[in-house]
Amino acid sequence: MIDKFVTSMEEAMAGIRDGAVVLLGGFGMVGQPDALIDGLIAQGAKDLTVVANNAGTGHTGLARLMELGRVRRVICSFPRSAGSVVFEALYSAGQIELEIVPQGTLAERMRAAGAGIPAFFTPTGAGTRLAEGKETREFDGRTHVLENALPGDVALIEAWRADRFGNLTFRESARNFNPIMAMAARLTIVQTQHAVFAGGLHPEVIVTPGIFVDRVLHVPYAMPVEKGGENA
Amino acid sequence: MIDKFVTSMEEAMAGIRDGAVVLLGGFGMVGQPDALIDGLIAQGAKDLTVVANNAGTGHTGLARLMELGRVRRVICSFPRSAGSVVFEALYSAGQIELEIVPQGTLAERMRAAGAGIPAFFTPTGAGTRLAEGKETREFDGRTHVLENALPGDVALIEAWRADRFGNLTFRESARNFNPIMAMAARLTIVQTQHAVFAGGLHPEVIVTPGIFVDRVLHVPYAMPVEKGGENA
Amino acid sequence: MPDTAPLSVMALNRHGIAARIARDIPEGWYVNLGIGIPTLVAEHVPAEREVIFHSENGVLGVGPSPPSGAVDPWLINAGKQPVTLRPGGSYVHHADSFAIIRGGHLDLCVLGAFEVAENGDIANWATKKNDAAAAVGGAMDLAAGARRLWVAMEHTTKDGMPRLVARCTYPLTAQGVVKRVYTNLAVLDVTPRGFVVVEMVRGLDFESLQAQTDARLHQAA
Amino acid sequence: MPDTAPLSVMALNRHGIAARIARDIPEGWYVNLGIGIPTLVAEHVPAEREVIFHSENGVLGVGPSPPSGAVDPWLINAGKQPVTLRPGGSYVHHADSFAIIRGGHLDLCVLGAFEVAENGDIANWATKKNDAAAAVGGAMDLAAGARRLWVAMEHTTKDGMPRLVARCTYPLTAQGVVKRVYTNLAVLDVTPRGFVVVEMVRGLDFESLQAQTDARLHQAA
Repeated sequence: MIDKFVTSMEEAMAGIRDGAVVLLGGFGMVGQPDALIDGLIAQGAKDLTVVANNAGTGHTGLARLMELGRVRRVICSFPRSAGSVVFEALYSAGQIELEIVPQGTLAERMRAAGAGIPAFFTPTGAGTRLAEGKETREFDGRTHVLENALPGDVALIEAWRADRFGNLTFRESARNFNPIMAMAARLTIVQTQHAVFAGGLHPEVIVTPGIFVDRVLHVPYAMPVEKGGENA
Repeated sequence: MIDKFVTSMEEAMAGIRDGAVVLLGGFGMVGQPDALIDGLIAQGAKDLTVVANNAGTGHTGLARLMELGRVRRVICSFPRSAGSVVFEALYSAGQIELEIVPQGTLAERMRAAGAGIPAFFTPTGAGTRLAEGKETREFDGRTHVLENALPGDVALIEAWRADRFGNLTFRESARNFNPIMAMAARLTIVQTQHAVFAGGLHPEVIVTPGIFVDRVLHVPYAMPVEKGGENA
Repeated sequence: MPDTAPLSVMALNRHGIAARIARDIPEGWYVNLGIGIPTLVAEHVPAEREVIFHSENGVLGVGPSPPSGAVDPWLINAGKQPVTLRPGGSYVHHADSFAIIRGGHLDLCVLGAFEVAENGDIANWATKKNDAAAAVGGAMDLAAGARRLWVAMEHTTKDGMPRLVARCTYPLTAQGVVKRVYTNLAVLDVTPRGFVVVEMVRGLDFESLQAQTDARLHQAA
Repeated sequence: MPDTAPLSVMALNRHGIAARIARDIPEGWYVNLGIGIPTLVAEHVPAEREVIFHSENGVLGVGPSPPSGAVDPWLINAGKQPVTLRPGGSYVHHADSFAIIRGGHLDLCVLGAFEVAENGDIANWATKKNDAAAAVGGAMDLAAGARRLWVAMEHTTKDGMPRLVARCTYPLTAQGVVKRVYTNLAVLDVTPRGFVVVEMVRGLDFESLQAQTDARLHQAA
């Protein structure tokens, strides 16, 4: 019987290696896999490249992972925000690398990785600092930038409901980066609020089919607002 | 009040011009907008480029449109099948142009058009006849082919449920090309089996948001199997 | 009549700019509003005029902020503020959300800016020329992708420096994309000839507006 | 023992080939089955072994054909045949369905073929060299995209011409992608040295197999 549920955080984190490219779902606090990020902190992998929309806030979660010196490089669209104190300090000290990617390009690069598209042209960023050094080409008289797929070794994502096949739904705006990160990583690990029986998700409403999911950990009733406060 | 429902086929077909690129949804009979294709036949636009998975079967629908000499060019993945007699005759007589595109490339080219991506690299077709004359590039030691977006002037698609905002759901495998064609066309016209009140579709289960839809015609209870018989 | 004392200039405040923009948004448009003044625009669209607001984080049909007791923690906008969903709203993932943006499906995006140039260039993300860690978010996608880009901003900086310029000096967000600028002093179209003044606030004359503008202004034909 | 009469060759029929393939598919794999012999493979996977079948038209979790009275007209597979959906199944649109294929998410695709070459090339879509209207469907995407490509086919044509060849003569579907071939006579791996015989049907010897094969065969080390 296929059963992607794991019963411990250790099992969920097994095999994440030093140097891994880790995709972290969520936008702000919403849809962010907080328990799994804490699990990654405990697991110990280092020299990580983290792909996320933000560069962490406060001193928990991704910020804590960075504070522990475990993150070599951040790829994100929104590094600097009110609470990004850890990132700011590391970045000023030259202790962390940063790649800023426009948010839509970030999303599309991961979707491309999941879809077997190694590169694509986009109008976003053409003629700006973020396109410097990149190949460009005109289409219909407009400059476009060639962007590469961004695959992950691991994705940590949050779902609302999951079944043993790894089928997922998301709640409202907690969908955000989670489905595309699930596609883009070789190993996709999910924390879900609700675990449902096989067949408990209607086939038409499944957003992420289990083919994109490797492990599911049931972490009920995490409220995104509880950790609120920043407006990154 | 936003209301994308139209009440007549004439209204649904208004403004489709000679020379238009028309995307036709469906895979086999399933999810095929038969009523709208009949409406297009009645409407009279000619010199059309039709994008569909097949090149029509029997003497109805797309095959009828071709038989009337209204289709200049077909872009599809599966032109030759048991019932494709009209296409076969026109093609042998040199009276219709054909562009064969691998099915996944066909889908991705339309998705790209809808997503503002003018071109992308794909491994599909590399080293085959369908890549002849196309730009190629190596990624990770593997040859990839550059493919262009395929936008439509018009998309004719079939949905299961629709509301006045143009939000759509599809039934089972009738989803197929319909959502991506809706994204890829400047004018997207929908026939829906069911019309529901505003807010009658749960926000989490809407597959095609109304932003991709221009007009909706309520055509209840068309059964895909009734027209069955071919196995194209 | 013979009174020659200058009328006082009725400069708009932030809500005034937002309300002015709202007047120009017809029913049925799909609109993305940036952070700052643009966010206020939604409040000024009359409830009976259906405009569908999009947020980069995958929300179509964004409604007003909820009352404080009724916040849904899973429903935020791109500015991370709690919002509501209107009937007919829906959710998409980030790749689809930016397909909406990049694919030209938004009728309008309204952004704030540091500078807009007469060639339609916009600079709105990096405040310092060599801030390598500036946060771009979805600004470049929105600027490049929306069918129409309007900018809402103060006509000058707090120090009185012009923000409508011949050429942008801050790092660009996108090239040649701005169609219209709404400031506290005027509404200006970006045309092949440069900025054309569509209207000015009461009490302001063209010369005074030009004096607060780096780029050369043109009067509507 | 001293009986030297040759054993008769126990060539497999279509279901025999399908059953042989089914033996090699472990629980939990995501598998796409092409038209012809590959379609039969699903029937030979024991019901208690969960294998998830994908169909190009956006179905994950394809189940067996429905009884004739219970056909759901909206649920077909890529061969346009009515199918059912297993618990845990789901639907995606065509772009997502081919993202699954091209993105390397399928553990296995089994296709039929006209020819397979010792370098892993496959020809399975155009029967004539200059048939400009041949129907490719999803074959090229599947061949290029699946993590493993296995081919199921008769070892020779009806006229006895070899189909395992040094170089394909029919138009290619994809280059260098076939990992394994299951025929009515043998199972062969495609390796850097060429075809390696993994097993043969009872009564067949290596020389006889080689005689029916254009490419040079290798014995497993």
